[in-house]
Amino acid sequence: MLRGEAITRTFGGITALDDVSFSFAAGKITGIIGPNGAGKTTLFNIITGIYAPTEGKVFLEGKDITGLAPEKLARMGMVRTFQGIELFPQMTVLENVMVGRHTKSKSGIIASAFKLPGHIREEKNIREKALSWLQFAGLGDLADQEAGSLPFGRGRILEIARALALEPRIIFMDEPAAGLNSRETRELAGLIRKISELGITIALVEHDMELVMDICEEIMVLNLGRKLAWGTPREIQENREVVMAYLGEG
Amino acid sequence: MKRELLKFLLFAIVVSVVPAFVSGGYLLNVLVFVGIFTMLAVALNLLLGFAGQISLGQAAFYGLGAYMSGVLTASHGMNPWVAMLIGAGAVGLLTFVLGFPILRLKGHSLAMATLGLGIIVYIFFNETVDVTGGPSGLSGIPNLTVGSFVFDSDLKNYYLIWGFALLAILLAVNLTNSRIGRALKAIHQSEVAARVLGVDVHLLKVEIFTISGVLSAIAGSLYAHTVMFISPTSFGFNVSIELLTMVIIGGLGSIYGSVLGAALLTLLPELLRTFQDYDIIVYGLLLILMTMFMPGGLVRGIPDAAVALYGKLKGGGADVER
Amino acid sequence: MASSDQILQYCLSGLSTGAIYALIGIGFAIIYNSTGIINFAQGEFVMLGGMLTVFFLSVAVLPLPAAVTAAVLVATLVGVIFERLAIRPLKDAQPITLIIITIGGSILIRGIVMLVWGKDTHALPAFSGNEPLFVGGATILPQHLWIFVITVLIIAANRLYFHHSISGKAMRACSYNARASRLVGIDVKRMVLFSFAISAAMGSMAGIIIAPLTMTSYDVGVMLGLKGFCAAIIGGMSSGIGTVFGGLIVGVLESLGAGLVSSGYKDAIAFFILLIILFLRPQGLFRKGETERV
Amino acid sequence: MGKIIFKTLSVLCLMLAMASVTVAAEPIKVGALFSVTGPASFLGEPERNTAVMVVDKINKAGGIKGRKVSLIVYDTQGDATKAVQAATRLIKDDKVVAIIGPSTTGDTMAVIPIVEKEGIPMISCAAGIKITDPAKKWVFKTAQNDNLAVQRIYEYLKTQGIKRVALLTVSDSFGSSGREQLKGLAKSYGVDIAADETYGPKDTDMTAQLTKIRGSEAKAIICWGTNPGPAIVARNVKQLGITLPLIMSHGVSSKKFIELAGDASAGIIIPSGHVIVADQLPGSDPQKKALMSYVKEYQARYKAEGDHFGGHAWDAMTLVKMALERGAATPAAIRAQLEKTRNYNGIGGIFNFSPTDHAGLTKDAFVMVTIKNGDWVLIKDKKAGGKAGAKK
Repeated sequence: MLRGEAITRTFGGITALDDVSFSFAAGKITGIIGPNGAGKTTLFNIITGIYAPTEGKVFLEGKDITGLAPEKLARMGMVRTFQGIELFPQMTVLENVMVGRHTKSKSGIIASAFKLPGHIREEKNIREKALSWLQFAGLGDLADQEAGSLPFGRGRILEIARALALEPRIIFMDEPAAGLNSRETRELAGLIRKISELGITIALVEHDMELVMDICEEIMVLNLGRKLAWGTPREIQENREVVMAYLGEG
Repeated sequence: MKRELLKFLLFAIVVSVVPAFVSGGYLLNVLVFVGIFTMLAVALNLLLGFAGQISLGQAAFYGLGAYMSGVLTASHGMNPWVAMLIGAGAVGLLTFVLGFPILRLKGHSLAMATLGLGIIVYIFFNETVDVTGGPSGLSGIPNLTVGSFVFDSDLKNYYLIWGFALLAILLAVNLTNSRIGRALKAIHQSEVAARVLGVDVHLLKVEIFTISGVLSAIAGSLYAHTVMFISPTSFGFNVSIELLTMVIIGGLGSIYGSVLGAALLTLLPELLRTFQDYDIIVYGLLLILMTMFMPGGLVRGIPDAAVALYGKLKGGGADVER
Repeated sequence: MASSDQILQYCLSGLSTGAIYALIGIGFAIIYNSTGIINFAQGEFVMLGGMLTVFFLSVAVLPLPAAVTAAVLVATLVGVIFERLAIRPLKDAQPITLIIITIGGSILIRGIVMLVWGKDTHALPAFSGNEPLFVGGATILPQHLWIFVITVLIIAANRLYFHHSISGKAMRACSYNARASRLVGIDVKRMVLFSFAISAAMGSMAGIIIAPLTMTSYDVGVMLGLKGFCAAIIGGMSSGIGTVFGGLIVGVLESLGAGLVSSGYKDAIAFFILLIILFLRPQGLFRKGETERV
Repeated sequence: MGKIIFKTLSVLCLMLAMASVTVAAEPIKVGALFSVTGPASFLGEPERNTAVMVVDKINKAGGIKGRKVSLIVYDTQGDATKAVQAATRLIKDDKVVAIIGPSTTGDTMAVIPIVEKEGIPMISCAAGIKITDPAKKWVFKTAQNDNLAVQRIYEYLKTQGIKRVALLTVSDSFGSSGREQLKGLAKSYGVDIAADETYGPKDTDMTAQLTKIRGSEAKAIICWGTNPGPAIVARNVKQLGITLPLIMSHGVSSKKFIELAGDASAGIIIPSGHVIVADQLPGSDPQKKALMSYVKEYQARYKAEGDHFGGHAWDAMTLVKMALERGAATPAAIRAQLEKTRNYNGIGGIFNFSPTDHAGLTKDAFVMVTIKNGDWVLIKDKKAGGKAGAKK
């Protein structure tokens, strides 16, 4: 599904990622873990087009997507969420999700300004679809609230719902459980499974080991910019190097 | 959606009955200009209030529209409507082409680039004396006509210009409540999230810059045919700042706020009759105080203030009772 | 065709106006680097310098050095007051808001000066006479020497301050990372205030040393401010040598443009260059580009 | 939005209603449009001051035929848009019988369609030749046409035997109008323009243009602008050691220019209205009386020098006053009376209006003056002009 080949990225003189290769299987939940500074977020940023890699290539279903801008990737069915959540705070919850339908609609400025018939139909469709995704994520009753007023945990879910509205083939989540309490984390786990059941490939960076071990089918471990290990949760838990890396950090 | 339409219809009705109460005086003339500035402020608001992109060179597009119309009709005898179309088209093309490099810039660089563009265009108005008449202006611009009907009085021009202004408002309102409008607001609030969701941020910025330019150019054409004379000073840097003030005072992102801002600033000499020589200071103060204390503009600021005041009064009353 | 004497004269004229643009540009850069604000009122400090000196010379009848000192002090005070009243209350405002506030401030300062001292243009006597000096086949005035010397001095003092004094270093730290600076105990607010004070002082000094050549009136600040801004942008908003070169480049190109191409389009040339630089090298001529995309 | 309009409206209606009640002994309303602020305030401010001064004097003397004159002044800020609004207001709301001003050619051209349509006489204080050429029914002007000043300069150059000149004009409406006339009339006076340079109104250094001029074949420099540009030009000329005669326009005919240019002003020659050399005129000069009283009154009231530009407003207001005194009361009658004005000895010159000439002046409105010992000195006559060429 998504493949990375020998990805290297340097900032100034510092090598944040060094020759990392990987392959995320379609329909699976893959976790990326590693101590702080391992290069997880950098890797995410490279895959999702925020940075270009210094060296290496990224392929989405065999297509070279290296260095493509995020908006192009979105059209190819790739979407992500952010560690510090990036909502549109002055728009309603529903409107936030409606923006997620951007790639699935096409009325231009002229059609929108003159309210051409096709546009009206499309708007209706956008609204309905957005609402159904909100309900899917369990936020249906908050549709008309301003997004900026949501509690942090709800905001997190909203960001995921917004990403889902794109009907992506693969979704990247950057530390989705950060800042959530244990009840919210459980709900999140449920939601992620539900998403996976739709056949959407999921990749997530996460520090919450319990969550990762619980929901992920495959795990990649990064340390100091290099790939340390790859395997099922069980394999990773038994990997001595991984344990060493974490202990060394702690 | 329905509410928006109702609001618009109500506003349109108010606009169309106003002349009945004004009866041909100076105020009607001022209201004609309020219409022109409304178009300009709405145009800037689409760019600044929704997409969050500043432009300190709006007067250039306004002026280009006016000069295209003026030169083509006064010097080349072209039909005014055709000239208006050509003007709008030319400005559209210019803003579209220039938009690509300009809107790659952000913040202060963007402000400076648009400002520089405005100054360059202004210098061209002044220097191409053979075409534009230079600093002493271009006269002999005809009124607009439809068949044998000539828009030659304030009343006729009022309906003509407000017709255009209402159309501009309607289109802007439609736009802001659409897929495009949401994407614009998204750009403003989190550009990176908008991009990740597939919004082609750069292209959209360029498109809205173009729309803003075309709208301004049409306002310029209308100005030229109403006043029948144009000179560069009407399209200088200070006009761009005036437009900025209108949008800020009315409220960033509020279309009707822009109408209010345009009306207030055009009527300002009226409202501040005693301030004659002081109006430059009043401008400066308004800009500072509004951005500091009413960042949402009057349209949002006044209700907020009213609510706060009401709360205080209520709170105060409760205190007395206790 | 232009002779070499003519070219020399164009360059000399350009360098002297360019030095002023550089001074104003550095004022922009200092504030920008410590606060991220583009202070559109910077040109008004330049105007204040000239107008206040005229005031202290003619109304208060001070001798020139005292008048200059007083003018710089008052202009600096205005800068400080402006920061206190209009900038500090807005924490974490958007760049657009700050741009608008400083535009408002510039209009306000200009308006007040117009009301207090009228719309007349005023001349300031040259610091040391008006007898032209010959440089090859070209001429300059003693005042030009003053401009060069004072510009160099100010820039040197600036460098000394930013690199060798505690508060200067603290200000630089703020420009790199305000939050981190706050964590190590730097009073960021005070540094912002400092930056306004310093750039107001520099701007007013620029206004004073050119006033004998260019005269001064309530509205001289607008164009000078914009040109100084060009200088800073070309110099990549550096508060050092980059902006100095930026200023000199704008000055010389303008002068050459007026002499060799067309005097009417002189300003258009300056802004055209600015646009080209913004399009091709938005980070300025003297700064390495960043590769990040978002 | 609607509310505000209605409020303004109701206030306005009330005012109108009150106004119509007090019809009796109503003052004569004269409107004035001056660019009191903005880039052309150097014109508008002295003009407004002068007009106010003249009206006060009229009223102190008991008004015209027992009716006071009320002057309503609006600031156009040198912006055509504001000029149009202000003119509409004067005509439609204030119902003035005549308008004096605007100050600039641009403002005047913007306002002309309105006064022509509404039929209100207007006496512009701007110099642009196209204001009255061709003559428009309702539009007059008191500022001397730029071409008259240019003719004076070219005649003067002829007496000096100079045939090649360099132009350095400011790129605003004053400078571009002068430039147009200088270029247009050059051929008929056999003058060759060797260099044609411009500078911006806010420019601070003109050495580049002057260096270019120095490299040209020009034998004299004609600089057309208003303060402070020409003062900088004068200083730059001195800095560059250029010895060519420097001729400027009436745009600098005030003491202020000498103050700004300092030593560099010595020997500069300009065509000027008579006002700056009023005291040097022979007693027989028909204009002397008006000139002296203008200068004295202005000095007494505003503690400043009454200049050339204020003079335009003096003439405009006085012309309106004379028309009123001759019994005109309606706009149409005032217009008719204005057109009949003969031999009015004003500040700007001796006015003779006719149906085809609404500018009314000849080139005698200008005299050539030069700067000596920090003051303006009359260059005696065309024939004697030679001895005044201080910088030959």
